[in-house]
Amino acid sequence: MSVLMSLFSRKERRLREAGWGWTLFAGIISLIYFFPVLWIIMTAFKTRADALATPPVFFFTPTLDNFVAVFYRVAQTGSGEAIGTGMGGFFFNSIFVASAGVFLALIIGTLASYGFSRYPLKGNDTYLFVVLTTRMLPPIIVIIPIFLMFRMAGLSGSYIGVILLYAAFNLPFSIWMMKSFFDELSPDVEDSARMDGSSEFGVFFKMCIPQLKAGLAATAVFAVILTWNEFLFALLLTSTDTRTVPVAMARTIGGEIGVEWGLLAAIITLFLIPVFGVTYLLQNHLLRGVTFGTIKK
Amino acid sequence: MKSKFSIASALAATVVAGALTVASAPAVSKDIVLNMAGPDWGPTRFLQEYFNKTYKAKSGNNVKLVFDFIPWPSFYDRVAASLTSGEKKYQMIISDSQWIGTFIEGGHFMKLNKYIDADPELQAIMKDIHPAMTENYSTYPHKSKNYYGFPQFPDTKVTWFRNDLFCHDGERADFKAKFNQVLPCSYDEWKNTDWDVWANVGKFFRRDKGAKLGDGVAEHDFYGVAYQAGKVGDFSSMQILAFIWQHGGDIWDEANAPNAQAEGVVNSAAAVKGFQHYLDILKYAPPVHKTGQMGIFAIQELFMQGKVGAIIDWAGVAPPALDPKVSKFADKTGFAMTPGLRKSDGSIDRTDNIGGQPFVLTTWNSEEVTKEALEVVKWWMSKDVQIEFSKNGGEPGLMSVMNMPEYNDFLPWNRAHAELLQYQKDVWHTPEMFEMLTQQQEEFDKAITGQKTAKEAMDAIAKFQQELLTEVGKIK
Amino acid sequence: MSTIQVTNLTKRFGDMLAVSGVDLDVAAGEVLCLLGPSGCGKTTTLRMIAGLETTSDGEVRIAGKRVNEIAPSERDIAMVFQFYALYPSLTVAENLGFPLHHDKLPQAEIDNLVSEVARKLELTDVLHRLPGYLAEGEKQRVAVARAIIRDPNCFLFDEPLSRLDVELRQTMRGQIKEILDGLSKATVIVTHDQLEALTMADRIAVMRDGKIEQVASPHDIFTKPKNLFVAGFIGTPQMNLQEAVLTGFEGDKGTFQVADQTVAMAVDPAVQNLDSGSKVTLGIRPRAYDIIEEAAEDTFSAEVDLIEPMGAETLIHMMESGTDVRVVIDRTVRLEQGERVHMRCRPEQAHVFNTEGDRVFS
Amino acid sequence: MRDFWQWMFSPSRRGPMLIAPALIMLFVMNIFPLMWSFGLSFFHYKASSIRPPTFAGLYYYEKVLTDPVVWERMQTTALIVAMSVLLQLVIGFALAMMFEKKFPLRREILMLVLTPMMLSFVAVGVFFKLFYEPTFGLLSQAYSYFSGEPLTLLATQWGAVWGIVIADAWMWSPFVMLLVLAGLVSVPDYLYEAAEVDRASKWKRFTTVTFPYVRGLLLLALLFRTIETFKIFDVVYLITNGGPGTSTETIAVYVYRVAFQFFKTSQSSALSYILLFIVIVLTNLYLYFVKKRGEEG
Amino acid sequence: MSVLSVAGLKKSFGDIVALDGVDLAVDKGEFFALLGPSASGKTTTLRTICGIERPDQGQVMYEGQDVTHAEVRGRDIAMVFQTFALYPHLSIFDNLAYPLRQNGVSRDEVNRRVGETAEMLRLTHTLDRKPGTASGGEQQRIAIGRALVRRPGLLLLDEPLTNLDAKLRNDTRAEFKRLHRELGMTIVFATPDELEALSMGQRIGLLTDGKIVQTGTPDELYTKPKNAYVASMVGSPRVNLINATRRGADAAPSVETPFMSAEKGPWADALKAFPMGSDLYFGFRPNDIQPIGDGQTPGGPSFTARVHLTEPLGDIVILDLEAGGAELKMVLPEEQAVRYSVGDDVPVFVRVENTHVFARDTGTAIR
Repeated sequence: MSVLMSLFSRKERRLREAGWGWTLFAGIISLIYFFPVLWIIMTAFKTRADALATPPVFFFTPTLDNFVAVFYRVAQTGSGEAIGTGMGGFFFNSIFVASAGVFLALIIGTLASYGFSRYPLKGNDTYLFVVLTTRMLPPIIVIIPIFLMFRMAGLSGSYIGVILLYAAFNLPFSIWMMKSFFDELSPDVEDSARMDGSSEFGVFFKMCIPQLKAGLAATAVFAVILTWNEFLFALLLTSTDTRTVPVAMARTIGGEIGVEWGLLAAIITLFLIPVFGVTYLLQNHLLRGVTFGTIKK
Repeated sequence: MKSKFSIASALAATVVAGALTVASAPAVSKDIVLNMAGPDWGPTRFLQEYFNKTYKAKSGNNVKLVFDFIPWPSFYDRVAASLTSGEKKYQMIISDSQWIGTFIEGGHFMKLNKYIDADPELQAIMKDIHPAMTENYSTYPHKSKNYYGFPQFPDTKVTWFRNDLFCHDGERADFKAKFNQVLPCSYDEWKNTDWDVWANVGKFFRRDKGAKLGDGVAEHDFYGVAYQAGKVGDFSSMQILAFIWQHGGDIWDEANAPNAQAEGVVNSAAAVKGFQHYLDILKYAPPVHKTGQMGIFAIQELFMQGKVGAIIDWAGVAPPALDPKVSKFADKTGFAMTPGLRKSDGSIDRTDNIGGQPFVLTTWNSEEVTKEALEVVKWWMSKDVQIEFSKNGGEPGLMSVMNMPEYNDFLPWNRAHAELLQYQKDVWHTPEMFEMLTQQQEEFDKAITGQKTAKEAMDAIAKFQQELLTEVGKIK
Repeated sequence: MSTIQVTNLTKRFGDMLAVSGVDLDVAAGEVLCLLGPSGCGKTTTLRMIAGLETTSDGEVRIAGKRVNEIAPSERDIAMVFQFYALYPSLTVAENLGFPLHHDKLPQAEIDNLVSEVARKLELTDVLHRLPGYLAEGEKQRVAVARAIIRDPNCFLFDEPLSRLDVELRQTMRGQIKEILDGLSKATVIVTHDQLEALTMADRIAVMRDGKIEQVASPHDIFTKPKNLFVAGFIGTPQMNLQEAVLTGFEGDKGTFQVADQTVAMAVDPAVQNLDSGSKVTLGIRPRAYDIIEEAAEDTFSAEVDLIEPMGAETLIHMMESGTDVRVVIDRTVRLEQGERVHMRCRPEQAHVFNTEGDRVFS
Repeated sequence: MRDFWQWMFSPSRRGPMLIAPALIMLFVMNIFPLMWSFGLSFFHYKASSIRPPTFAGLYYYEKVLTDPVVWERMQTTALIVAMSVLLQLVIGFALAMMFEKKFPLRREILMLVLTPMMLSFVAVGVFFKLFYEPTFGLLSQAYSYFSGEPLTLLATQWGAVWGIVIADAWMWSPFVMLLVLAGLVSVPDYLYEAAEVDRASKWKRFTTVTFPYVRGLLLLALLFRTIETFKIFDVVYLITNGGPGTSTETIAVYVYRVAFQFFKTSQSSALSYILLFIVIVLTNLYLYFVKKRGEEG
Repeated sequence: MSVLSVAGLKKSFGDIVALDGVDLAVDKGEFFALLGPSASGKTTTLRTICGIERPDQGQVMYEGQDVTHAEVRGRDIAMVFQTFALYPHLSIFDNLAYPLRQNGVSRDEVNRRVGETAEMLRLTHTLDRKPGTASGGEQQRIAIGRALVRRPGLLLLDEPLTNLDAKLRNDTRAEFKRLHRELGMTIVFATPDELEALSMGQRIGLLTDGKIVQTGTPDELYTKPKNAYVASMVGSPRVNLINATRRGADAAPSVETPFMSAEKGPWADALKAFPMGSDLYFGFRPNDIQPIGDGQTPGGPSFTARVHLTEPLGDIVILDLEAGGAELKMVLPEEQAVRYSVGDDVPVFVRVENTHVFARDTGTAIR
């Protein structure tokens, strides 16, 4: 009752505070915006006939066949046995490669941003610019040289290669973002710890890192979002064993049959879950993250 | 460039050196791994699965065939990157027929003549392979006697049609009344179908939603015919070239380089006429053709969802049409030969562009690996394996299999496919083919989407090819 | 008439009662300070007057008109915010002219008013600057100038000096007071700093826990605190509040047992109505004690514990039976730590509070 | 050994030591390959050919800069970038205004809007192409429901451009929204209150209070998205493949063709470097505004 | 014997000169105040003493050793930052225990000493919480506790009271004094507030523009300021400084302002050396100016001033007066001040024995 009342009562004169009325409004707008995703998720539960039905169907009998098909297919030899599609392994690869790449970028990036923030060098701006430029590169420029380098180093097709590449890919972003977080930290705390007898390692790991948990989380979310769906490097630098989901996903868009709508939608849906979850959990840090520290309290 | 290269090598040297010592140490047991790049689809999965099940190397070596299954849409990118960067990862590669020239000239694909010459078994196989396949999948330069590949999955376009409509007595009578032609139903009726009939079919089956269709009414707007008209890959070219060839036009003849010309040949009046013919019939196709996105899967989808009566599409993507899970008309689908141009003598010219993929061996393999790879080739090209392959949705490359009486029963399109093989030609195999194909696809697309006339498009193609081929010295 | 009347003003945030039944009446030309510790509801009260917060109960009248349902922009008020609320993208001149745009004045007139108010607050030199480049004191003056540039019904100040340093605060106190004296508007100032309230207000309303404890002139608040809270809250150093027992009353003097000592003190006659033996709290300001040479029946003795020189005066902390007694003496009087001194409270400067904490007075 | 560590991490060396790992990684993974391909742009070289490279000087730069096809692709790219980024800014701003308010379930509803950003290009490309498809597509079905005619959106240049722009803007407006939202929430309440007390109109409140706080971030969004959209590839490739004809072929798609289909390695390198130059100019602009924003705050 | 001595410290940050030759000597057990306006170099001085900053020039001697370039962690010095610099991610207990654990103190000993310190600073009930939840006063006590827990030889406090509200500040001053008395520790603290310096510091070093202007006891600084600047920095309300000229006979110099004339001050002898007509400041504290009661003889130079503002502060009142175009302040007890209201003309006199004279060009006190 009180919910209903507040819906219609004169709104509180607090800025930026709105009631359930606004929830309704924003909910409708957001659902419209979300609709394509909703459609994809619905498609994951549809048979092919429902997926392509004209006029489109919104109410249908959901099927889990597509989700089964993500992981199993019927053998080609006609023996009728079910064969694993390896998709489970691709999911593992995606998670492993993305988290390891992001983790590595965060470690190296955090150290570097600490350096940039606390021990400014001459020409700091130049270094930071170079760092940023590498982020802005059209990736196509470096594909062939990287491919060659990896072959020479024996890294192509291995996990290490892709992880290193994703780490480098996320590094500029991590440095810029973490630097802005470091800039907001009071150096007094670090000096205090030094006076209390901390070593430099102690200062960094026991003082800075715990305080920057939120910042690290925000950076991680962004890096994960950017890495999670990476396609080109993953295609060229992985082999059957180390292939990631975005690449494997492509097999549903043209083999014997055009697009395996239900299957593709099922993979997209499953693949969305981890990154959606991470984003939801760390949502509060995201806003801070996108500002690149340009907003000071 | 050279120096940078070596710096990088030096940098990587320690790592690589470690890896190499392990890898190149003389193996006690002969484990031989054949890495094979292949698109991720049925015909390749069959190869892998059947190999795992049945293959035993005669040499006693422990031979493993390890497929790198790459999704079709990215297959070319991955293979091209691997080859041009010198990754040297694959011992065998499934190559699209047109790629051959590029990678042979790049030194990636291995010439097999000396092995064939030395091996009567291989000679027998080569003899048994359908000549359209040796010509289009194996030889380079075109029409030479240098052999490189073997058919993995030979493919042709066939006509897919709806039994319930084309063999419907009422519809047949109506068609007869309207056009004084036979609405094709039986194999032979289709065999006698030319583009005029095909166009009339398009006209005839254009039904609005709610109109009568067969035994019922059309639930949606319905169209009579469709064939490829897509900018992606080689889609429109595969159909348009058939028209051009049938009308007596031609593509630039690589076999006659440097004496052949593009201008005047490619945009000959016959070629323009052929293209125009294609465009005239295209207007009966579903509206997606206006976007230039009517690719092989678009027409397959339209057919399986019951939006179109008959299509011309690859046999390779036909199996789903028989699967009731994905096709609404799995039990009502028939296959037949493609229409062609009726010549003055009453016969029908069905010249068409071949599809499918050969597989090749790569140049960096050791003699031992090559030997084992050729053993695998022999196994694959053996009659038993080819029969088993055809029974499970594949197409054999061997005439001996195709000539078996039961072959026609393996799959409903087999008869048409085998009979159509004799008409197949292919586009150029030269390394410039990608540029030529891309530009040709763009120009075709402009005409298909109404930005240009057929003549303007053909002229632009000819001009571009003339310049390009002159620049690389293939035209004098 | 630009007055502010507030009756039974109440604000609930969920279950919390932030302001409860506040009544205020600010006359035209009067400056009222809302004074209290943080969280006492003074800012909420001010915001309700401004209309920035809805009222849960009660009424706000500005210039005689009920404004509860009226938006802040239509209440015709001017307000100085705690953080100044200068528009960061506008120059000082534009900031000052901002409130005038509503009246659609010609630009020339706006310019005139701006330069006039800028002169008044010594901002002429910084008119072209952006607020980001101003010193804290300048920002504060811009905020004040922006409020007084137009002719509103009333002025509201939210902690106007809290962000200035000691020195500036002293200067600005006087300056604001002078400016306000020249305008005959009802003004409400919220502050937690008693010095600000004492110097600037015509009347002070001391608030605690959403309620008004006392409303009176600065003088009365200081000399006649209504209860222990007001007594303890007002005055620096803090008033000495000593537990005592009333043992008798003679003439105008009451006798009290304080710690171990018995002291006779002149107190309000109403004290004699208390029962002998009542527990009371004696409230004596640090400056109300005189140090004297010899003990007498009206003196209290204690040991000097700590000496805090304050320049002209010295603050002495005495220790007696565990209570800290603060005495302010002239710097010329020299005492040593550990010395035992006697002190006498000046007449009428001793306040007696009963067990409820209310001052006993007639 | 201890001495060595002390020498390594002496105060004056701490900064460089912290930054070094990041710079090394960026050098190996980004800058070195970059220089490599930069070198290639001065040689006649085809990746598919075994012929050794020969020196070409500025031949390919001249060739690229005088190639009308390149300019045509540039124009197409500029058109798509301009439309898409503008649309992203408008939608992002509107969404941010909606989420600026606090309302029940805000966290959850916000996730709906953020999801498009987490999808892979394959998902967005393939499904938007389906939405536009004349027979099965939701959009054209909705259109034909009202007009009776099927919608062949991708049949014309403008239609195809819109098709790409809508998909891209849909995917990336949430990013702009996050940036703008970060700006909006940083506007202190008291400024809105002051403006209200000062009797400012809604428009005036927006221009003097809201906009100045968002302006900087909006510029960041504009530049960041411009740089990213400039590289637009996957969505174009999947939705229109550059068609009809060549009317939506962006420069990134063109570079891909030159490098990967025509194997004109030197030419694609030269073209890439011209792109990089443009990106660097944009990056500099971006940094300039970041800096300026920092000074303002 | 000085436990800490600092000589000729110089430090610049880019173009900004933070320290321009600071000299200091602090005795063992002393409570030393570093008084100065903001940006005068107080904080930099403290940071240089504890080693966070390296000086460009100069020397820091601590317990007889040159520690100018020693590492921070080796010095037996603790500092309480203005921001308190509490470890936000550690509980209050862990905050207090941190310095002990870093120095390898046993677990039992840590518990004991933290308990003791918490007890002393009334923090026992807060130990499980995070510093962020503590009130301003508690945070400050945590910061001090963390510094004290390891019993450093020298404790530096950087504006320890600035972040407290007015009321708490008054109470805390006395607490600090008691703490210092109990622990007998050497403490150097920086403050911009002269009241804090006067009330807490046993000695005060007045710092301005990176230099020490005067060092002395609170009494010395108040009664014998070296120059006009010191006089105006110490004492509240601020000293009245009136433009004046040297007049009178050579042997009996007088100081003349447009509205009064003074002679026989403590400066009389020294003033003889100044030529007639020299420009001077005549300085006297607001407490040293008094209304002339009915029938009272003025105890010094007298004049009539007009009240133009009264600032009641409870039991005392500051009266802003105006005389001969000069503005001055007078402090009166409330009961006396009520007699005057704005606009009144009041006859007043100045206690000449407490007056100061400064040369106007150099500001130096003439005494």
